Amino acid sequence: MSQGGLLVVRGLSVAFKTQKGTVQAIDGIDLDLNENETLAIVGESGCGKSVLGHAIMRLLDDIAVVRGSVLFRDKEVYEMETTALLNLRGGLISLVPQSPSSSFNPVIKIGKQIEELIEKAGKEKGIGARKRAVEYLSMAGFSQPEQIYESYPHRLSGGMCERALIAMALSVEPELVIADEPTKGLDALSRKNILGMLHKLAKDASMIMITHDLKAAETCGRIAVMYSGEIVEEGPTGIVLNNPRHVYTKGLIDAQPSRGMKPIKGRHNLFSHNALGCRFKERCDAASSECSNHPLLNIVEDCRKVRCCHA
Amino acid sequence: MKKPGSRTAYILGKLARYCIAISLILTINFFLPRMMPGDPVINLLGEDARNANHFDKNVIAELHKYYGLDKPLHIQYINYLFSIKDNNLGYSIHKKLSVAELIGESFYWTLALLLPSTILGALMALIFGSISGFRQGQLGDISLSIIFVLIFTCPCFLFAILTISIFGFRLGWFPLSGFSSGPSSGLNPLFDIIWHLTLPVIVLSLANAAYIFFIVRNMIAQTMSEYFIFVAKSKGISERAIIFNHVLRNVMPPFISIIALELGFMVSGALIVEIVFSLNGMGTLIYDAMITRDFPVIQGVFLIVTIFVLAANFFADLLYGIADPRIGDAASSINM
Amino acid sequence: MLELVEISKEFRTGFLGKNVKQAVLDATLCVDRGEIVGLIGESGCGKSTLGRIAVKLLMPSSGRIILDGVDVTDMPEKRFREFRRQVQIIFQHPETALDPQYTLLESILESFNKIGIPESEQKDMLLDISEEVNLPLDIIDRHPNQVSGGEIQRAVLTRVFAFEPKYLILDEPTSMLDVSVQAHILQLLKKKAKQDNVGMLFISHDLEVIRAMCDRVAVMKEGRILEEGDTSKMFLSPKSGYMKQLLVNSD
Amino acid sequence: MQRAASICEVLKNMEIIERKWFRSLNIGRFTEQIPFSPIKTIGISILIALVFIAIAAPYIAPHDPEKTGIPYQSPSTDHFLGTNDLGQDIFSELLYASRTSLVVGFLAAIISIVIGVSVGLMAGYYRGWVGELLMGMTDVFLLIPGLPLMIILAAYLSPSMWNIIPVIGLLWWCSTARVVHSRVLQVREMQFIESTRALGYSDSYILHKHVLANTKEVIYAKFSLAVASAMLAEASLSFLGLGDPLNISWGEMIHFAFTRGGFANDMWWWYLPPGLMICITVLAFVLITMESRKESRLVELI
Repeated sequence: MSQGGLLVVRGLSVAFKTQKGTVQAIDGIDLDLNENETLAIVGESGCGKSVLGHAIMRLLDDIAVVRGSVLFRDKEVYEMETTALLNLRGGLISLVPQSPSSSFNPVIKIGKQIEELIEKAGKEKGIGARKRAVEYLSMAGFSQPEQIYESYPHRLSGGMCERALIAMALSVEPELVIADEPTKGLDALSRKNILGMLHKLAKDASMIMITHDLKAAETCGRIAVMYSGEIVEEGPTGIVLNNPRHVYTKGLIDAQPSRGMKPIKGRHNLFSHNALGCRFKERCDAASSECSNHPLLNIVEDCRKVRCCHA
Repeated sequence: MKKPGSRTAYILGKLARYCIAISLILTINFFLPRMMPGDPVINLLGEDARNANHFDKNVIAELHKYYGLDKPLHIQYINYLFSIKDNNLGYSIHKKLSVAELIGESFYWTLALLLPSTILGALMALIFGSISGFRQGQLGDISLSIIFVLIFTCPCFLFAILTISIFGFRLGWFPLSGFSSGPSSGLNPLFDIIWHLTLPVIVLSLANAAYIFFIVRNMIAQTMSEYFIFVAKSKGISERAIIFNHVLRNVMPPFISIIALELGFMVSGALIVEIVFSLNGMGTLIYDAMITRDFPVIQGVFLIVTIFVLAANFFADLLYGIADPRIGDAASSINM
Repeated sequence: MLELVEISKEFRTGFLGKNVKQAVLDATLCVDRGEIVGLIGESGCGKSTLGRIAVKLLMPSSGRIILDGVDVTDMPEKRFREFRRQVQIIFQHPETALDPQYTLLESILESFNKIGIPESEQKDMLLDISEEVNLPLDIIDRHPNQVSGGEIQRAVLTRVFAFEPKYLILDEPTSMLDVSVQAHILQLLKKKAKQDNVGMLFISHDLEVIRAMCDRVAVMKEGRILEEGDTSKMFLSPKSGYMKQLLVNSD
Repeated sequence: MQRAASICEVLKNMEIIERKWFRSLNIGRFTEQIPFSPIKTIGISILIALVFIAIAAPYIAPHDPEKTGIPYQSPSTDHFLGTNDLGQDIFSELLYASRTSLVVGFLAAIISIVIGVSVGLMAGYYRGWVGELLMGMTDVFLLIPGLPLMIILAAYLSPSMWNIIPVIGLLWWCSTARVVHSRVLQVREMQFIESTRALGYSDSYILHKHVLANTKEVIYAKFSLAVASAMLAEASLSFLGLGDPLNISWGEMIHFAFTRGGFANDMWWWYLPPGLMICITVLAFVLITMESRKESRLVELI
């Protein structure tokens, strides 16, 4: 059965076995992404948002136990042959990795690393690949792309590495970009530049932006809020942020400095991922006896889903 | 953009260290016979001098004069430096030959042992270390690690003695000693030498591979856990390409300099292996000299060996400076 | 009043200090008790260097540090130690903020011992402060790598509050934390400033945090302080072009 | 209501604190660290056994190792490992030799560690020209091949254990200094060093309590490896005939076996047991380090 979407995730769960016991990093995620759609996945550290991004590309270690299905263009990612998988990664799906300064191999020139990806994806060869790499570097806002092409990663600042990474990820014209915390650790000035540039370069592709920054999430069309390995609220960004239905989403919005820095009570820990019932109930003021049943991600309005029995 | 540092500064800094090291060695070599307990003449000429002269005071005084020991120390030092420059390392009364000649003969034999063992040892360490590093925790890694730990714990000379007694004595596959069976045996001389060198080279290269094996294994494992390897995976690059283009490329520069640093150990090992296998290299030379207290020879060998090791290290540093782009840049970034 | 008067700082690196890097140039700034002063600028503008100079972790190349009317700039370290209690600093990265060898409790006790609080009173003091900073006591015997960043920053606050500092330098204390945790800690700091009359220098690149926290703001670029003024004024009608640019970009 | 609940919780937690309180003030913390892995336990057991043999040698040894008798005997019930060229009992000699080998190994390692750690700490903590100078010196020493230098020093000095120990110790510190230095540089970058200084603690306190504490794992591991290396170096020197003739070590036993016909006559019971003892001892020290040096840190260690 064809669902039509670019990416269809059904019941995706990832568990890590640690010495202290199993941690359910993500649990039963359902996600749909259409072509040319941008989706922000928002959540705080430890909610499993990065794991989700890696799980979509089948990039998790052997210690992770993955269940569920990821369909990319109706093909099951977890049943692919090695060659098909290698074509998928860095061909159809590109990852903009998390920490810019340690993402490049320190002994290889930036340009060569971009070229490596372009040649691997079969877009161009030789001189053509070089041209393309330089072209994308200049599109990423470098005024002297040739110079960046020839430099080694340690000579670039964090923000410059981030831009080079984005240029690299998009140089193969992927159908889906997964940007993992593209604004982490950047100051206000660069943040806006980076986001603008990312959207500009990815205008022909779909994008999943994983972030903890609601400001960055605002630039995406749709938003999914994650808590303890689950999606707790999903919908069009404007509507969700203006009228949040889940208590946690509300809390996140109100905790922003511009909205009065109201803290959410209690604290989150990794092992509440395994808790029974609503995982947020300990921290929720509206919690009642109903909340000891695990709530489902219900559709509340058109194209909006909330995982809360009070919503 | 951070400023690129200068590679020349790096090389000059290194060069300064080598100059200091060489002058240190020369100084040690100069002062030891003069400062150590005992008559400096004896220390300079070896115990044979004492026997030959029967403690004749006049002769000793003459020798003092002949060797310039009555002059002030700094003049002696300058004379000493000039004599080194002229390739004059002293005279062995015991062997009735100049030390430079003695060393000149044996140096090539030591090289004949050292070079193949270094290359072989480095290759073994690189190959097995990589296998072990990539498959960390798996059966292959564990068995390789156990084998190399055992070799590591075994002193070089014992390892040599054991191989000789098993493969030479009991099985008789290889000759017991020497570099060749002599011209009369009718064997092809090159083949003969190779046949004689097989055991010593295997012993030496294994012993040294054991040192480097663990370093390589862990460099590989560490590089594999770096974030940029994960990024490379996310780019969809095949495992083979990741190993060769990313991991090994990062491991090579430190590997080169480790090989060079290990050369000091290699030389020590070679000296000992030579003694056990009775090969006429510098090891046997120094061993014989030690037994007969032939100090000039000991000193000469020490000087030559050290300079050889220093030269090799300098070469490796140059290579490293070319291979690793980060060289020289470290100092220019300030932590704000 | 903690005054930094015409502070300059240059770093010399390379052979014989050939490469000179001017980190701070003629920066003048003062923090009064009970007020929170913000210091904004992009990364590498020298704001962290200025913060470190204020607690004399770095010596300024020129300029004076005046603490409640006493010039402490050239005061020898031994005599300065009594002033150390009065000015404290909190850093950005929680993961290295505490010694990984010791538990949170041990690190906190280290500061108690420094002040010379007798052992019999340490427990009460710990209970007091940990309630104030909302540090959960059940994690206090863990090592820093076993707790979250927010919890470490709370432990750091406990450590620092024990000194009853008059001035506090905050070097991006929450930029590595999640929003909800950040909100907790910022509220806490704000309350502390007003309640105990602590003067704070809040260094950050996040305009919103500065806007929400500070009474006064200074903008720094390439080692110079470009502009300084009341928060509301600065955010509504900035004079310097740089501040305008920052404001436009932050929306 | 909420106030009461919080007090309740505080009381519950008091107990935990009280317990930890004791621990933090006692040295008990040391023992509660990571339990020993099996590999480490094997290493430590071997070591304890060896130390026991060394101490109790006079009581276990069946013969006086100095007493001469019929030379070149094969192993028998009276002489487990036969006799040497002077008719001395090899088994007893083997037991006594453990003393020399262990003492030389330990003392030389202590010397090298003390020098190496001080140089490394100093160079790492006081950067600038002090550090440059110290590390430059270390690099210079690291370049000089160890064994030839040891040979030449030992050749001039009279062959005595007390000369060999400082010679080995003085030549082994450079790699320790290197490792400690790089670790200290790492620790220095961490912010808690600065915050401790901001609390008003002096440099010497920070060096001792924080920098050293964060370097100790590396130092332990390096010490263990240094003992192993020192023993191997001693064995090599002794094998070359530079050992102490009054205090026979394992290396020296092999030397005598090699020079006095043990090897030529294929008397494996003469040269093999001391060799095995060296292997086992070195192995014990290597096994001890196996765990405490974490995987990522191995690179710097060997």
